Amino acid sequence: MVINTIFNSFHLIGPEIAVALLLLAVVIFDLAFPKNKKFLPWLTITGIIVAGFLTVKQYSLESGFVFESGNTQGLIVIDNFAFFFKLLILGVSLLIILFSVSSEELKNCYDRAGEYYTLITGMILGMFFMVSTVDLITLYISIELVSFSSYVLAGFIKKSKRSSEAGLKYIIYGAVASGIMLFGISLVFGYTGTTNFYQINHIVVHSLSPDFLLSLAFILIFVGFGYKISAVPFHFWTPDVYEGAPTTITAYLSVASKAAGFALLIRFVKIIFFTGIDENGYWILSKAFNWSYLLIIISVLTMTVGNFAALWQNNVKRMLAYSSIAHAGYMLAALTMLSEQGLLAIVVYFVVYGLTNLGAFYIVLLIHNKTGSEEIDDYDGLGYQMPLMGVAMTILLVSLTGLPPTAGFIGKLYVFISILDAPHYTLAVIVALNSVVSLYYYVRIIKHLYLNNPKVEREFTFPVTQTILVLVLTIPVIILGLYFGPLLEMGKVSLRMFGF
Amino acid sequence: MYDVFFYIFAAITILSAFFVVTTKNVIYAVYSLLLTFFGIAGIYVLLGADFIAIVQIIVYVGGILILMIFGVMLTNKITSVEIKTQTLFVIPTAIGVGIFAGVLIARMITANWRTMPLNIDYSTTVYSIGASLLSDYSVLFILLGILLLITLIGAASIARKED
Amino acid sequence: MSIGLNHFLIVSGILFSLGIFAIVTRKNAIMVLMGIEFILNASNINFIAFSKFGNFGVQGEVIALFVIVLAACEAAIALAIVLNIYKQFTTVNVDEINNLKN
Amino acid sequence: MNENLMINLSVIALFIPLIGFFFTVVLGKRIKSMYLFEILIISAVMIISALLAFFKLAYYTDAVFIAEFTWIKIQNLPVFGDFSFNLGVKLDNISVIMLFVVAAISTLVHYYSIAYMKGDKRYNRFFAYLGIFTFSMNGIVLTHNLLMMYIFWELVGLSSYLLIGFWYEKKSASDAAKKAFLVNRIGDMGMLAGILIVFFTFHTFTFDEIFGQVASGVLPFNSEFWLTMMGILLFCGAIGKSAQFPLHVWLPDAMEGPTPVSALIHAATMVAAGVYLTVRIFPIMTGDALLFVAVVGMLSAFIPATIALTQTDIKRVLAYSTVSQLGYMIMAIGVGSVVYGFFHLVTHAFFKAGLFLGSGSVIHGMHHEQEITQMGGLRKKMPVTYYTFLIFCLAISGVPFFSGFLSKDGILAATANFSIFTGHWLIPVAAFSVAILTAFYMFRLLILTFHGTPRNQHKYDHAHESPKFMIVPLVILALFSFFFIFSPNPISAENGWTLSSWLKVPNSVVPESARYSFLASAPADGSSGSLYTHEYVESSHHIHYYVLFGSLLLAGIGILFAYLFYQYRKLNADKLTGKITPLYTFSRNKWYFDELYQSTFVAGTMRLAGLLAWFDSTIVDGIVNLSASVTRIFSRISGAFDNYVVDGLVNLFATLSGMFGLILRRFQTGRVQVYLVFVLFSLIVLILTFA
Repeated sequence: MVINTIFNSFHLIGPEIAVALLLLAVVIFDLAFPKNKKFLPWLTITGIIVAGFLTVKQYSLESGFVFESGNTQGLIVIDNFAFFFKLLILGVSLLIILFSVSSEELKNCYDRAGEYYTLITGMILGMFFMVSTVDLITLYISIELVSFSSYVLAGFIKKSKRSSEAGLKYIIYGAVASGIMLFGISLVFGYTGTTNFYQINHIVVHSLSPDFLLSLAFILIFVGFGYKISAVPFHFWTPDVYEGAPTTITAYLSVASKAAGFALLIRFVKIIFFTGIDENGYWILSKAFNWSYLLIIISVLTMTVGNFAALWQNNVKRMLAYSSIAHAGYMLAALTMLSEQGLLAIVVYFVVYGLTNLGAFYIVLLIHNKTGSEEIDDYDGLGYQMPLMGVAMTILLVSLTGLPPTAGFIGKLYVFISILDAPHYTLAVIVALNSVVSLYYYVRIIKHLYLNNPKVEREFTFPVTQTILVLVLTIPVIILGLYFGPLLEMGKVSLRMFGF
Repeated sequence: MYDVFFYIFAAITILSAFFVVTTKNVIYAVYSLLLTFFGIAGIYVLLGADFIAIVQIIVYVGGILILMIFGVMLTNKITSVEIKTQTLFVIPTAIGVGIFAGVLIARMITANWRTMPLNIDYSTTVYSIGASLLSDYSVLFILLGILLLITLIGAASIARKED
Repeated sequence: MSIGLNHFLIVSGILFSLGIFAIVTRKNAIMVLMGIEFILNASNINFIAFSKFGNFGVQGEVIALFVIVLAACEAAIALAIVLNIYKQFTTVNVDEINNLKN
Repeated sequence: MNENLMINLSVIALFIPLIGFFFTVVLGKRIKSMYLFEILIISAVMIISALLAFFKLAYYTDAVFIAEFTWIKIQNLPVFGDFSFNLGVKLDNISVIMLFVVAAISTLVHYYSIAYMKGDKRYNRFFAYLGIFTFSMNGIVLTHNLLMMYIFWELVGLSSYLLIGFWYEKKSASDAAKKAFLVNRIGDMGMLAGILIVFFTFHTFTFDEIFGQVASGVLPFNSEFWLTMMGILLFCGAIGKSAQFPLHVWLPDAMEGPTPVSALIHAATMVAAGVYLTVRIFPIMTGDALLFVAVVGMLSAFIPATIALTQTDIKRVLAYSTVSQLGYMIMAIGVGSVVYGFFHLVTHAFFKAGLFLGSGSVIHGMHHEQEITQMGGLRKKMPVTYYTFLIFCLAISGVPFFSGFLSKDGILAATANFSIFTGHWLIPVAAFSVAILTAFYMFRLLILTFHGTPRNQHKYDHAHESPKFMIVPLVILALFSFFFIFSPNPISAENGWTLSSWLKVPNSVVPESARYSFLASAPADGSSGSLYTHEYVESSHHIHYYVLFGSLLLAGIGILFAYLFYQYRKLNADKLTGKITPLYTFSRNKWYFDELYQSTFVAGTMRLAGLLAWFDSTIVDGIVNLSASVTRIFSRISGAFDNYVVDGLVNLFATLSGMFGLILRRFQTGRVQVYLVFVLFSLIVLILTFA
């Protein structure tokens, strides 16, 4: 009986199984053919494509619990919301692996390539569980799975002091944050007697006023989410780790892991506190905890701190780290509305932000390959020495600022629409002012690229593959800025969560 | 009798933990940590969680603690007589943590828990834990296996000597 | 006075706070790790105590088991990283490892 | 082949030239033979469009395939409300024929350019530009809405700018490119205004929806006058792009571009876009608007024809003849004969492209000599070029057995019929006289170039026949200039497949009071019935025979005179010139249009600017000075305010945000435990606030 339900669930976790098998395949391949490490990325890519195929096949499936049985009432679910984030994660992972192939930094660790790809696969697996979990303990384990892999990956370049330091800071910070979260989970467990979101929902729904203990527990749990999506005041690790980690991993953390964190946070808030939905698409949440208030404070803090701290950065990677904090703030501002419109904005924003941020990090990586530096002063005049990259970087930065005709504008437009729809003018003004501040430091890079005279005369040529990869990331940024209908349709479809 | 045991174990746990966080000598701290874990295992036994208590002893005392001792040994020059650690802003943290602990504990003990009269069945929980692991939590059980593999690979990758 | 849930919660609360205290005040990275173990153990006590007092079945113990495994993993990775840090910086004092800042 | 496949193929045909452009332009510098990629792409486009045309015309003659999707759809905008644009393609007979014509000529020109442009230092770039041109032209042809058409319209303008100015080192070329671009802008402004009226009135850009709304009585500003104005404004785009009077001045100058470009853009495709637009918007053109169109067409047919008589640059003659023939097409649409207008577009595309490519062959053979006064006798040196050129001349002059006769004859008949029904007799008179003029100047060109004795022996000696890559396209185009491509009957196309089944007259949807009397009202059930009234059809059959013989006669007279003047020298052209010197110089100087525009618009603008400058320097400055002294005190005060308060505030904000950033930076100490202290602190604050 129980066993049967388990076996019946296996076809529902095809993608997860594929990723797990891929992990084993990478390990075994690495052990069996230690000389052929150059095939590892392609093996991983193949696996990711297979997993992607299996994920796409799931699209038509009814949403539902997986491993529904006895006490636990199902640990993970299949629904469109998870489907969207799984595809996003797979796409980002694919690009990151392509980035890794062209990274000079990682060439120094070539003999450990097997471990590198294993750990990336581990992160994918963890994030898959993160985006589809409806159980507190699965949530904790999946976050830890992602974190453990990323701790090692952040400190992957052992010989580099920066990278090692990043690894240490990341693990101490991450372990504390997840420990605090676990304590929060234990309190929720004690209060409700279950770890399942839906069953917690049954209990929480009936609260008519904020419950002190639950609020305490949820704030403790929120520390874990805040750390994962690098929301202020839990963001402190972000700049240091982003600067120190290999650029590929920085890009990965800033998009995929953040996306998984957001997916988890959204699901957590929506499922646990959901009591109904009004005719305008606004969620009526349980009074047990005032999410709206907390999220507004956090989002305003996040975008402000991210943008203002970025003003002073001279290391482009660190600047992008702060800018990614600011972007998390914008997305939190959309979540603040606690509406379907806000959710749509987040989903759209993630696609846009993912593309743009990955592209920017990739160009930073390529420039680092050539010049060995990430300092903004070393970018002087590069726009003329590498015309295509210069133009691509400019487009990407314009998109990060959120100006038309780039995709970034569409992302921000939807954030604004969701905020104005509420309407919540103060927040809209704050978001707008923050965008203005962000313009300054993005334009600063463009200024260094084009207006400052180069210190050294040099010509850069890039292999065609790298050029194509840059174009693959840049052209959609323009296209999505002009034609975003499908993005929107996809976003709308992706909002459907199991149980709603 | 139960009360007495509880207080004994609680005292062992908290006092040794307190010693851990206050002593300057890392080696002392590690040995004191052993006592803490032992005390926690005792508390588990008092709660009727025999299997977890055993696991606590095996994993923590047998695994983590040994790891930590190795860590201490490998990261300090063995020749130095005392392996000491300095501390940072003790007083402000003590105040902060005091407030935090006060708030936390006050909230916890005044909360409306769904308690029932304690009626601990001291028969073994191994069977039911095993059954639960292989049915309800089977997917997590597998996931933990993968997690262990990743840990192994990751830790070895970072710690192993470069050629 | 008979022993109730609150007694266990007080123990776990104190343990949790001591853990945080250790994390913040100790310079030695390994001591910081010990603090993290305290936090995890505090949670474990909670899980098992709630499970027993609330009569939630065996669930709490299974979770505690998972947490112990995760704690072991965390310790292993953290110690590996600390060893590498020692190789690079010849110190394991967390506050001295601050090249990445501002 | 089914509907979906056809739509997909058309979209592929639209976008692969863009891919070709992209790769050729990016990799062209590195890979020498990158142009082959572009050739491959255009051949694929050619095959696809041929397939499309074949299946559409053979199997789905009466069907119209439309595929659209929503491009931008924003709902619940707090300010704008709902908002949506559709993009789409429309495959009807007109668009597939046009697509085929564009692709066919484009392909031939590509092949031709392989030889013609050989040795150019931007060889690959040239092909890349041809690629983007094909893309934008296909866009115009396939689109089903005005907005997209406008976008591609501008893209065509851009690519034509790039191609005319391809040899931008030559000042004349870059000037011509600029002129073309600017003159086109004037027309496009009108078109944009028309499009804005359309969107404002109908809230859509899609042709069929606009037609449907007009048919159901929705008019701009509720007046027929504005419907007329809307039509005329939209038609302004066509005036610019099709080089119609009075904006025709850019086309002859555009001959500074490479000759294949002239053949592709300035003869066959881009300039035909204006005609295509006029055909598309025909259903909403009121009688007044159509009359405007007809008059513009008449003027553009007549004036350039007279100019072409006296030009001596081989390409300029052809350029003016192009404007004149485009005028014919526009005039045909204006008099209500859409079918013949479009038919002439198709036939003209082939033979005029042939003429240009032939002239290119001559120029190539003569080592870049364009003056016909330096030519002569080339028949023996370049036989293939000569015979194909002869065929094209016969076709454009309207000699039976050639395609030009079929379409021109129809246009002449339509103008004559039009004058019977409306009394505008000047239009057929102009049309018939242009027919003589055309035959005359084309044969003048032919004779001066190929017949007689060489006038420049040195150049003649070095002349040679062009390579195969240039000859083969000529032969193919010559083949397309024969009647049997379009109709089995050499002297009337009426019952041929082109007119009897492929080309259908669209129904006019404007209110009955506002259209030509001979345009019948549409059947109530909305089915496509006959456009014309019974009397009109009757009369057109009747008049056709007269016109047939008339046009034959006129072409004959033109050709005869050309021979008398230039071949047999029975009549002395120079003597005649002496007698009518004023007329000659008038024509020779292109009716002084450029000078006119220079002295009116350009000089007028300058003078206006000068006037404004004077006004500015004396009157305004005076007032300013006066008021300045009055307000000096105020300005002092406000300056102080500005300096200390406003600037201070701005600086304060800048400094503050900088300081704020600095303070935030201070938190990032690099010590992870300090971070954890902050986390703990904020955790306590959060707990105290929320729990």
